[in-house]
Amino acid sequence: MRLDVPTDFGFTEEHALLRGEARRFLGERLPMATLRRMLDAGHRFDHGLWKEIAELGWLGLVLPERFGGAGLGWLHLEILMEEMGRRLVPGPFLGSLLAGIALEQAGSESQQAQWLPAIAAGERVATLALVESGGGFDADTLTASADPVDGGYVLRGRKTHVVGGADASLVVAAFREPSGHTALFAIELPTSGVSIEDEVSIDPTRPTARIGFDGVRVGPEARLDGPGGAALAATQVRGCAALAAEQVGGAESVLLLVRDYAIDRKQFDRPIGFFQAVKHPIVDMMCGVELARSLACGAAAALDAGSPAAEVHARMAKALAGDVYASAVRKGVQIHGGYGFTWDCDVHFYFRRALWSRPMLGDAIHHRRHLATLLLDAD
Amino acid sequence: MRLDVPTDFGFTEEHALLRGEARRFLGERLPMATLRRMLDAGHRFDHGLWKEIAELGWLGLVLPERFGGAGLGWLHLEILMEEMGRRLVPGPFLGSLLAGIALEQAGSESQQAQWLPAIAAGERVATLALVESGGGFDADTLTASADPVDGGYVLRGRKTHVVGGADASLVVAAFREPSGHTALFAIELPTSGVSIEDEVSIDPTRPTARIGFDGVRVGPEARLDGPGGAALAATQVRGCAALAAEQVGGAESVLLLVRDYAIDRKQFDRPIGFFQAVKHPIVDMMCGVELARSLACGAAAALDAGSPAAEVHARMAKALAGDVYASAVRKGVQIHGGYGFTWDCDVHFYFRRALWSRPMLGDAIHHRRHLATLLLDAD
Amino acid sequence: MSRPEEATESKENAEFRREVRAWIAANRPSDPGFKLPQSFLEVESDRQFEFLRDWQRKVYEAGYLGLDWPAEYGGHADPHKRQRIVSQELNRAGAPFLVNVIGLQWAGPTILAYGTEEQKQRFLKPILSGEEIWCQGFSEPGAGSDLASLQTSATPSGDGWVVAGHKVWTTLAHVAKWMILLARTDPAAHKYAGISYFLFPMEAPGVTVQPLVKMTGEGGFNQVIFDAAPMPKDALLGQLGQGWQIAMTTLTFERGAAEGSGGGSTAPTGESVRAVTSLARRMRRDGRSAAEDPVLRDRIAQGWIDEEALRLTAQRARVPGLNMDDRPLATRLMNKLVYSEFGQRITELACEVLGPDAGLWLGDASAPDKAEWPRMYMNSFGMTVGGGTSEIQRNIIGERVLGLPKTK
Amino acid sequence: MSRPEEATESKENAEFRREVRAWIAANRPSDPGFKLPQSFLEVESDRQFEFLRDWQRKVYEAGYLGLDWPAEYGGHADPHKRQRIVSQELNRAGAPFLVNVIGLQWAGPTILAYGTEEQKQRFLKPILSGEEIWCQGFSEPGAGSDLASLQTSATPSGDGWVVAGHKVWTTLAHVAKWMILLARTDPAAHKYAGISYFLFPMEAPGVTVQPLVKMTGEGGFNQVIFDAAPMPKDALLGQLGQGWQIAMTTLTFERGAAEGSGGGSTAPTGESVRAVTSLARRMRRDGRSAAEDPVLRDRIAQGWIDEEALRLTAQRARVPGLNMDDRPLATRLMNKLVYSEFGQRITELACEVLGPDAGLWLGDASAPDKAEWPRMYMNSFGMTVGGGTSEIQRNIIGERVLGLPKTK
Repeated sequence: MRLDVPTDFGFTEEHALLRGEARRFLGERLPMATLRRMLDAGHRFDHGLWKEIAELGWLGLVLPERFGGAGLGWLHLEILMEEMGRRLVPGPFLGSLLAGIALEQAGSESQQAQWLPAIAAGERVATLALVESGGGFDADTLTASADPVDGGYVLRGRKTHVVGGADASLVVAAFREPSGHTALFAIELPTSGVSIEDEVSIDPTRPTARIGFDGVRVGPEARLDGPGGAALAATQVRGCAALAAEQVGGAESVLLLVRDYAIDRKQFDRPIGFFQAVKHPIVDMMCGVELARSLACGAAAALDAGSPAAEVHARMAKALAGDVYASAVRKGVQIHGGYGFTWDCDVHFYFRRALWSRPMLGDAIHHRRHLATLLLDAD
Repeated sequence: MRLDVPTDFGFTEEHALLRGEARRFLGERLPMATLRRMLDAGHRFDHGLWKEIAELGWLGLVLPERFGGAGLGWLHLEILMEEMGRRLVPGPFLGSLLAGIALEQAGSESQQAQWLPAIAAGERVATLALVESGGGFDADTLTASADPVDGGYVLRGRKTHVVGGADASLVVAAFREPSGHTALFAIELPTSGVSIEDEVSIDPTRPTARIGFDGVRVGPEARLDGPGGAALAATQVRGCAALAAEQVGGAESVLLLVRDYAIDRKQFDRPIGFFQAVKHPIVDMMCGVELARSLACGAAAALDAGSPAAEVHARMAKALAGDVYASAVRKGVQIHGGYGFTWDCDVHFYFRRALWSRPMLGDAIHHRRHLATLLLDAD
Repeated sequence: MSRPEEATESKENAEFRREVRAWIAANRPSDPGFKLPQSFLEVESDRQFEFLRDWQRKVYEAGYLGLDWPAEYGGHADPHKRQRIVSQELNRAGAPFLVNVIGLQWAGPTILAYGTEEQKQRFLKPILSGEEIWCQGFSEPGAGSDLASLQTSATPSGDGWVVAGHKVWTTLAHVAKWMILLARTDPAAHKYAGISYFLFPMEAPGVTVQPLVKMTGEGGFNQVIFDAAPMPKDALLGQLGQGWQIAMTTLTFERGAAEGSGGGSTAPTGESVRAVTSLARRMRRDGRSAAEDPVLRDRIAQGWIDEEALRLTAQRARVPGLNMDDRPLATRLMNKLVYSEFGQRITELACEVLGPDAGLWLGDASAPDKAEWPRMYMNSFGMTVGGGTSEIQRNIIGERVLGLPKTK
Repeated sequence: MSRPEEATESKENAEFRREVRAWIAANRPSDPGFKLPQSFLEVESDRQFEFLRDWQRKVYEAGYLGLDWPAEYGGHADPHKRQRIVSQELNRAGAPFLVNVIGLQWAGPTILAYGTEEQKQRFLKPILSGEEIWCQGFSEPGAGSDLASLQTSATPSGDGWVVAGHKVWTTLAHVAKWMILLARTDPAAHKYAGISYFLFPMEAPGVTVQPLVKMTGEGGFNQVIFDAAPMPKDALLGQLGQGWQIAMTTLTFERGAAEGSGGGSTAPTGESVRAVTSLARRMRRDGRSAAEDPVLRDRIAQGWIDEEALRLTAQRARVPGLNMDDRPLATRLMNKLVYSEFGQRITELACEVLGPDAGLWLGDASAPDKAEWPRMYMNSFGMTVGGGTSEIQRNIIGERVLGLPKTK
């Protein structure tokens, strides 16, 4: 396997523009006070924000232009996810993103034409139901089933941790067919036999749901055309790259919060950042953030270059970014001391996001296991 | 499994006396300058020191009194090994200790009577050949073989990392019999067909050798009477407890060296121990030493109490003490800075011992694997 | 994996342990049907509080609290081992905790050490029975790690004192009748010398208790604002200006060097790893039991090692001959640091064992173990921050135990 | 696992890379039959030194050194990328290192930045060719991390200077013709302001070079004692009293922020993990290949992640738009810290992969990879200590990159 990433990561002026735009918009639209107000109000889904994000073209950022997307690349997405991660943008964005990718990977031209434009426009909230309770992230651990009946299918199984599941009007999910192969289905909601139950997510900015398929009958057009296993794997690679970028952004925010606190807060007549027990962990945090960012950019650039190394870089990025974020929030609370332990201190929102996103799409142990296979069992 | 350790660890005034005696003797006999002179002279084995140690009764400390031993317990040995580890006592002590334990575990009354008194008296240097190149520490990975021929046996195989192998006149080693079971043999040296080759040990205070058995014919009396697999396992449990104590002692010495340096050495017009980047790692080192010491004492006390939990505590002690020692020498060199990187600084002798002893009798990964089996697969 | 001490303890103690165990089994309260706090840091509601106080009273009345306190103050003057047996059995049974923790572990032992006969007579028994709850007024917004920079003042006024200032992280203040209070009595004196130690009546006028919300979203601790709040002359504990010295003693109790805590042990008992083991057997990961994942196994085994090492270190601390001559306090002073960081590691590990289900929070019907693990992980920072952060602990150990130069 | 850059680099660069690779394959020296040093920190014997110097000369004469240095000083004024290609290919081929490292990476770039025209004409070309070896006289017995407290003095004398003092850890001093020397020229001035930077001739009288033995038992670095050693007036680099500022520039080169290093890259190339992987396949543990042990696999995979993250970070440092606006230097300044600590972790991991064979030392006939792994692990401390310890690196990054308050 070649670990080739273009020398300049394919970075252009266009990428810089997107970063500037995202940072400006989110900085104005979602300062922490606004986010706190939204959460205090208990709103799971902010229609206004969703509409604005759609208008910015973010919901279709990497979707083809012919289906209403912006047709931009993965490094664009990396940058956007970093910025969104920094601001803990609330809502079902991640679900919509993954569903769009899965549809593009597995859907026929007509299936894509049917769904993608509405997703890109934000008219339809879509999501990808990936996790099964007690299951794994690899297709071979799937237990949900799709059985052919009368020219259509009967779907059975339970999915959990479905981002924005309760707000979605389209869910893409994987099922095992009698042949043993995996197939992806796109199911409009509500549909008879599909039960949706809100979960209490540790991360209030990322509401999730359990979805039950209790003998759901769907027509043949619901089954996405392409090979489901490969499409699911490709979606996960892209999802890992995107989620890793979001984790990097979150860790970056924690780093800045901690840095500022270490400069402002005085104890023993000095800013606490004077003390190496505070200073050095912050430096290690910064190094971790920068290293994980490099892998996230590498994964994105490899995807843009169509390199088969993208899988390696995406797994590396997700593994490292997850651990870096977890470590950043741990230090983040600790260095803030008693204040860090309160709801008033912003760190705990990142803490929750870090805890939520670490296992999603596979944790570091999972990805290192796969990486070890590629490294040690190949050649 | 009961993790029972007597409340007071069985500690008595006698233990305190042994510690005092060992500390005094080694402090006078083996200050670092003396050790350096011995190593500079290139002597692998110091007969004078060996004789003195024998006279102190240390070579038969845990051997039965009826065979010339002191008949003391495992907590005594814990204390002695700590003190010896602190001073990096050079020579084949560990080999002699393990051989004596193995003989006591597996030998018949007459076999013990034949060998143990000479071992306890220091008249015969004995050793245990445990490691096979590329093998493991469990009996089921043994490849050396013992085949019955003409009422005796033919031994074949290669053992490495045999402590004091080149100075030994008796080697105890494990072989697999045609039945698949493990048997221990005691072989006098030199013996035809046994080749002994000095190794270059990373730890000059602990010379080792490779021993080859190339069709060695031995009589039936060389085969130890008891079940070899069980005796080997019991020997390893006791060896782990003892080696862990030695590691604790070594780590303690490094801690004291580093502590003193942090107080003496000035930079930026202050003792470097003022800086938390120096102070806090030393504190963590101390905590590690104390925790590992507790497990080593626990293992010894459990052995003294005849508790089946001794295996758990011995594995825990060896795993933690090995990692603590490795971490102590790593920090030890680093905190000593440029000086720590020189031969002049004493830390590197401990570094070598730590590197040597970490894998011996199983490293932390090995023992944690066994512990996980006891913890997760039982009940 | 089973109970440690029993096999080797004296017949008498073993008998006592059996008695205690039987009593707990017969008397422990049944599930109240509402969420209970995980520790004394998060008692939010009256019903939680009353439930817990009832339980403490019941334990006390059965004769199982204050075993090592003098009989004249409501204790039993028994050998300390017996109190440890009770604590162990309470922990192992998963019985509710004893809510008056600050009274039992810090205020009580401090009053025993420094109080006048009147103070001991007045305060100790209601601590044991739970009748009078205590809180601790040490930290302030500007005085956390640098506790000695505290600004709350106690000014002589008439026959007593008047208190003005602002304390934070005052656990249980909303239900407490008394506070151990550090206040500056001599603004002109050296930072440390100007501080005195008081037993402050929370019912005094001019006291406002405001709840703070923790990172978990739960309540349980507070800030307390003193606006010319009066206290009587005999509120002073020890000598005027001796406050810092007494506080260091209290913090030593808190930091794990305490014997004579009246009840409520914080020593590890092996229960954490046991619980994570049970969790791993129930969770699945990549299509098999999480308990079969070799990397998780390795880390759970490390947790087992760590927890047992802590347990044996606490045990060894009581055998002088097995402690280092030149640092006899090491095994005691390190307990708070090592145990709180272990607690953080093991609850974070539990979250990793949970996999995606670590993302389910309190109140989710399907959350394994009712989402107690991520909650415990968050609450673990109360331990690595409260009572002196881990960073301050490392300073203290480095300076007091190892003789390294002072950082401040 | 294969070569990174090639697939996407320009046709011209790819062609150049092929050319370099072919040249190395055809010209690299064969095994000299004696032990070679692992790095420039441990050149002990004359034959080692001559062997390595011959190799550098050969590389230079082939036109593969100084590609990014100006042509008038012996360089080629090529785009820097080409020098990186050469460095990468040399590393990957496992070719001997370029022995004049201090000249190529520190003295040379510093002279390029601060030297007079005469100094550039005089010194740069012999650095590239290896004709004149350089060493570095910064640290002293009492001035390590606190470099600015150095006491070696340079006193005006006649038309030049006289040097008195004591330098330590002077790698290559025993073969060096020149030293970059920090000496105090104004004892009355502020600690930092009193230091000047010199290009000192090692052949001067009054200079004693004494070898120091490293923890591995090998030589390669030295202490240098100056007893009224004279140097000419034009030995001064930059301005009088500007020494500290120039030294910080040199240390920035050393700390990995350097471009324009003339040759000899220290950036990670993926070779370490590749070598550990190969080792794991050869070693056995508990009856199976070490490469099958799930815990070792997990840790080797982590090493792969770390090394690739470092490689991509070095690559990203050259794309301004992908660096943080508010800390553009972060990705450069962190390299020395992260890379040296990674090197320590990965060589320690290799020792764990070795199992008991980690106990075999240089010269043992059966030691896997001739005991290079434990040797590399020991030598890794030269990197975490030399050129500013990791602790000092963290101060520098915290203060210069993140704006945290100064510790000193």
